[in-house]
Amino acid sequence: AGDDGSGPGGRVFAPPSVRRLARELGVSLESVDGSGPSGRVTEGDVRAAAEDDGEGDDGPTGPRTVQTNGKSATAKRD
Amino acid sequence: MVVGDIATGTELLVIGAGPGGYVAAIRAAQNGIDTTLVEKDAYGGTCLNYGCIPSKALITGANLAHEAGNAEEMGIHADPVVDMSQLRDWKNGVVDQLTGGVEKLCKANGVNLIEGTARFKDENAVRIAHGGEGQGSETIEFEHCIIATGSRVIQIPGFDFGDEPVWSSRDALEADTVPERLVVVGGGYIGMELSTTFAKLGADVTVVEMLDDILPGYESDVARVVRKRAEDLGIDMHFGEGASGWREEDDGIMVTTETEDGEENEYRADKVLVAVGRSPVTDTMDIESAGLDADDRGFLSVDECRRTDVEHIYAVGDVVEDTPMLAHVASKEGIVAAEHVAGEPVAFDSQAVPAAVFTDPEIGTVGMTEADAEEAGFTPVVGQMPFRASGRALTTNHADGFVRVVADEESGFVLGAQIVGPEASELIAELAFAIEMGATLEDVASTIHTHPTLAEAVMEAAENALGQAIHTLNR
Amino acid sequence: MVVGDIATGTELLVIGAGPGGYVAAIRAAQNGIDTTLVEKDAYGGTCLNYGCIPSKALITGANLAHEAGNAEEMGIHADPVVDMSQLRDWKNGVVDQLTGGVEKLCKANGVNLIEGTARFKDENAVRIAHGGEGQGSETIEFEHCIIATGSRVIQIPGFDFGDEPVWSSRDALEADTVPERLVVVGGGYIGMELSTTFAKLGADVTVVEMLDDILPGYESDVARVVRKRAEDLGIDMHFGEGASGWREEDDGIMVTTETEDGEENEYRADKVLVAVGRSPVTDTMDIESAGLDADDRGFLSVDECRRTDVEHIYAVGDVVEDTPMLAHVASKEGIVAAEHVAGEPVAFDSQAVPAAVFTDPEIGTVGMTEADAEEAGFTPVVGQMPFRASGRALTTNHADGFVRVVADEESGFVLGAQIVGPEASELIAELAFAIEMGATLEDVASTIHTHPTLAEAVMEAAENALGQAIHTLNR
Ligand SMILES: Cc1cc2nc3c(=O)[nH]c(=O)nc-3n(C[C@H](O)[C@H](O)[C@H](O)COP(=O)(O)OP(=O)(O)OC[C@H]3O[C@@H](n4cnc5c(N)ncnc54)[C@H](O)[C@@H]3O)c2cc1C
Ligand SMILES: Cc1cc2nc3c(=O)[nH]c(=O)nc-3n(C[C@H](O)[C@H](O)[C@H](O)COP(=O)(O)OP(=O)(O)OC[C@H]3O[C@@H](n4cnc5c(N)ncnc54)[C@H](O)[C@@H]3O)c2cc1C
Repeated sequence: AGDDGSGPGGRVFAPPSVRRLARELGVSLESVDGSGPSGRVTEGDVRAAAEDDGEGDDGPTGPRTVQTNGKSATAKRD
Repeated sequence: MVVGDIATGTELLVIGAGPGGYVAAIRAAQNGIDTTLVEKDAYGGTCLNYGCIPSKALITGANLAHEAGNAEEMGIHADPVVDMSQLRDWKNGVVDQLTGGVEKLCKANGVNLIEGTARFKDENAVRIAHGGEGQGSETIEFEHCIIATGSRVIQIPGFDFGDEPVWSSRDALEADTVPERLVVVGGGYIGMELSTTFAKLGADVTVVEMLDDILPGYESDVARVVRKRAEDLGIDMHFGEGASGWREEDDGIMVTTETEDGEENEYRADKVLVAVGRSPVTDTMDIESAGLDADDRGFLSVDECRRTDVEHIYAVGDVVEDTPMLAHVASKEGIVAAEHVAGEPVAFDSQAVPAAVFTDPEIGTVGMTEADAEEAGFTPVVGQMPFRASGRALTTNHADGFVRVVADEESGFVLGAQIVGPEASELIAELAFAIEMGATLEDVASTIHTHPTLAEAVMEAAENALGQAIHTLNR
Repeated sequence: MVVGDIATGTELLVIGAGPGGYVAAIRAAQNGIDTTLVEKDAYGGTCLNYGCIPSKALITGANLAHEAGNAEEMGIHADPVVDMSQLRDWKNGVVDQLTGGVEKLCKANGVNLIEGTARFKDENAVRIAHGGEGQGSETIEFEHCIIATGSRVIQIPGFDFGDEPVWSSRDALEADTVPERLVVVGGGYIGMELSTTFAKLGADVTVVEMLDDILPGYESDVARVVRKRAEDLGIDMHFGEGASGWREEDDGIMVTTETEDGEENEYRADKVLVAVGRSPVTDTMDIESAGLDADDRGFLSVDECRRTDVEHIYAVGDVVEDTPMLAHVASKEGIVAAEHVAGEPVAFDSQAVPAAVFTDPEIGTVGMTEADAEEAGFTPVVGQMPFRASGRALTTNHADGFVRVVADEESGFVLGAQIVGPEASELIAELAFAIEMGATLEDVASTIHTHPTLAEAVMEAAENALGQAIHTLNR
């Protein structure tokens, strides 16, 4: 395991809430240096990485439905 | 939302109301999605009606009767008589309460419920045939769909579930008498749970398993604890034999088996329970019309959000390739799919999936074994705590088994755990949570655990991995 | 290390081999400290000999007999007879196994064991009087000392434990017959555990409590679940009454009580159990000679490493001011003190101490209640899951009670939990761990929990706090 909290196979050690936050902010966990014990990635680490990225809040990546006359389309949330 | 006059429309259609489907439907509705749930049989699916719930209810009854009848050592003298049809009625009452609850919860969350069998018309519509004669059918158009049609029991040549002496797990759970002699084909978790249950209820049980141990997939020292106890309960286990057929006899039936080198054996019985596995239900609803294709075993492949190859159609639960066929996996996948439909940044990213076997004693496992960890490139360190050194285990008179924790030596991160022993199904929760949290051995070891509890054994196993257990010797 | 020829020396002297002392001694020895443990009575202290362990063993027996005798609903017909002296013998066997284990573990870790009663000579030496006649005494000099002398039961005016009908908890645990009528003075956790046990074993139990509810210190909705069940078991509870005395009658005894406004009541009984609390044992070993001073109730004050005012003398367990008098607290304090002696950077920094009550149903609590959280300045959010909505609880036929999780609304950090219901003592472990980890509601809620388990209710309570429970309605 490296200092960045990733183990063999690139496994990253971070709590579920942090993993979700990373997805929400568009941060790749593998690229974050974890500051927690043994390199565990914390909420603060992810927020800092998001700011460093400059891109900040990328928004969620899931689809959202937009209705058009009973037909549907899938759009990215903005 | 009515589309034209022949079809109704829904934002999300969920097919199948098992723990995958009903949980998905409720979560979607909670997220403001107009959701329709279609079920052809019973709310709660296999799990509530023919699986997890009825089996655990019977296990409770069998355990209580058996324990009370075998506690002379503790000064308890009883000779319990079990009225199997009453036990079944009680079990059915539990099932009814829960399935009724599921229906109510769906409605309270605003899910539209439809009874019937769904088949795809195309990739945006299903045709639903209502049950019962002359009930007709209707078309529903959807923007998104979640397939949660679950699984069915596998039949093997020579054993037709239509024949009265041949039981599926569902038949076993419906029994209103205890067969005198029961042959169980298959020593997997369902076979072993039911073997134990019927042995405790008084049946003479014989297990026939093709492989060379019960509970394939579990480590041998874990399986051994259960096998030893099964032996003590008088369960007769035969390995390396496949069941080949059965015939009527004057007195009951005769089940025949065959070894790899063609040797035949025969076992007298009154019933034969075939529990060799389950296969996904994806072949009865024209998935091709929706542009979908199952693998050769019938499973659907999905991405981390549980989307199939057709982006707006998701699949969750027993129909999904690669994840274990377990109720809590189905529910988690249902939640992920539903939230993804609602635009949430979700993924099925669980680090480890816990699993339990409700044998005697129970098994609870999560994440990696020592061998898994090695294979994945970690240098594993392992800690163990036998329940016979646990004060709480001794006071409950159930002290077989152990807690084992597997961690990465360098970082201390917990990677997995294997528990066999009292309440293993509950104890695994803390370690599953530890793995999700990215916790270390030290985190587990330095958390105060209530005395006297079985959970202390979790802490002691972590201490043991650190070379500093108090209640067991450190190696 | 021999100092002169009259005294032996030791790096660390631990006084008292309860869960505070023996754990401290083992951990110190593991850290390479030359450690001597002195005990005047029995290895394992109150906990293993007269407390946690024997009480839980009897509870197991009482539960099994009671459940088996009351399961007609499940089709189980039994009329268990309990041979109380056999049950006691089994319980004693469990105790012996564990106390023998403690002795072996101490030796295996290299702890020097001495039997005798220690008194301070000065701040670097004790005199140890060996038990038994003519066994003499010895002086031991130490560099560090850990006081772990525990507690004794409190006596109240009018009730002398020397009198045969007056029971301490220890006498109750030694009983070899079940009294027909038992009056229990004190509705705290020890009183309620023993009331429940004896009621299930067939006694007519009356509880007399000075305050206005059982289980003072617990929230009223938690206590209510236990009180209702106690009522169902036929336990007669009287609040606002203090026991004032007892007298012999033709047939047994008569216990008298008094209310605040002087009203008197009388209860017929065969035994009266007085369980009104315990006080620290610090008055029998000349602590003044070591320069120590206890508070007016006998407790010693300590710093975060468990050092007393005399820097090289530590105190752990029931003698310590301000921490709850519980075995697992004693053990944790013992570990902290031992590691501090060994120069480790430790502190008693636990965020929350779990506690369990082994009534019917059990209670498990940890950290803050909603009111505590408010008082501490948080804006608490609370989530609850009733066990009657839990599939696992229904299948065990124990569905009273609930799981409640308290968290900080803004950050989501879990602050506390209250569980009353089946296996509450075990279920609290995951939430205690969550608090220690600084986990959020989302962390708990999004961890997969095995189905069907009671632990799912923990997850659902967290989901409920987030407004998105599946199996209970969200408020
Ligand atoms: C005896 C036994 C014991 C078990 N014990 C456990 C256990 O302890 N723990 C555990 O985790 N798992 C256990 N399982 C497995 C568990 O039951 C399954 O993993 C779980 O039910 C899968 O959920 P699901 O939602 O994917 O499918 P299912 O529960 O199978 O539900 C699918 C639903 O879809 C409906 N359906 C199918 N096709 C259509 C259609 N075309 N139109 C409309 N409706 C349709 C079905 O009627 C069914 O109700 C057990 C299984 C068995 C058999
Ligand atoms: C009926 C009952 C049930 C309980 N149930 C629980 C429970 O379920 N969970 C829980 O956490 N707690 C429970 N407790 C409380 C628990 O027993 C105590 O908190 C715990 O034992 C405290 O540990 P200790 O090491 O501080 O002291 P003790 O266990 O009291 O040990 C102190 C030891 O010091 C010895 N000693 C005293 N003075 C000297 C001396 N001068 N020289 C040499 N030796 C000396 C004593 O003989 C004794 O062995 C229960 C208590 C009772 C009475």
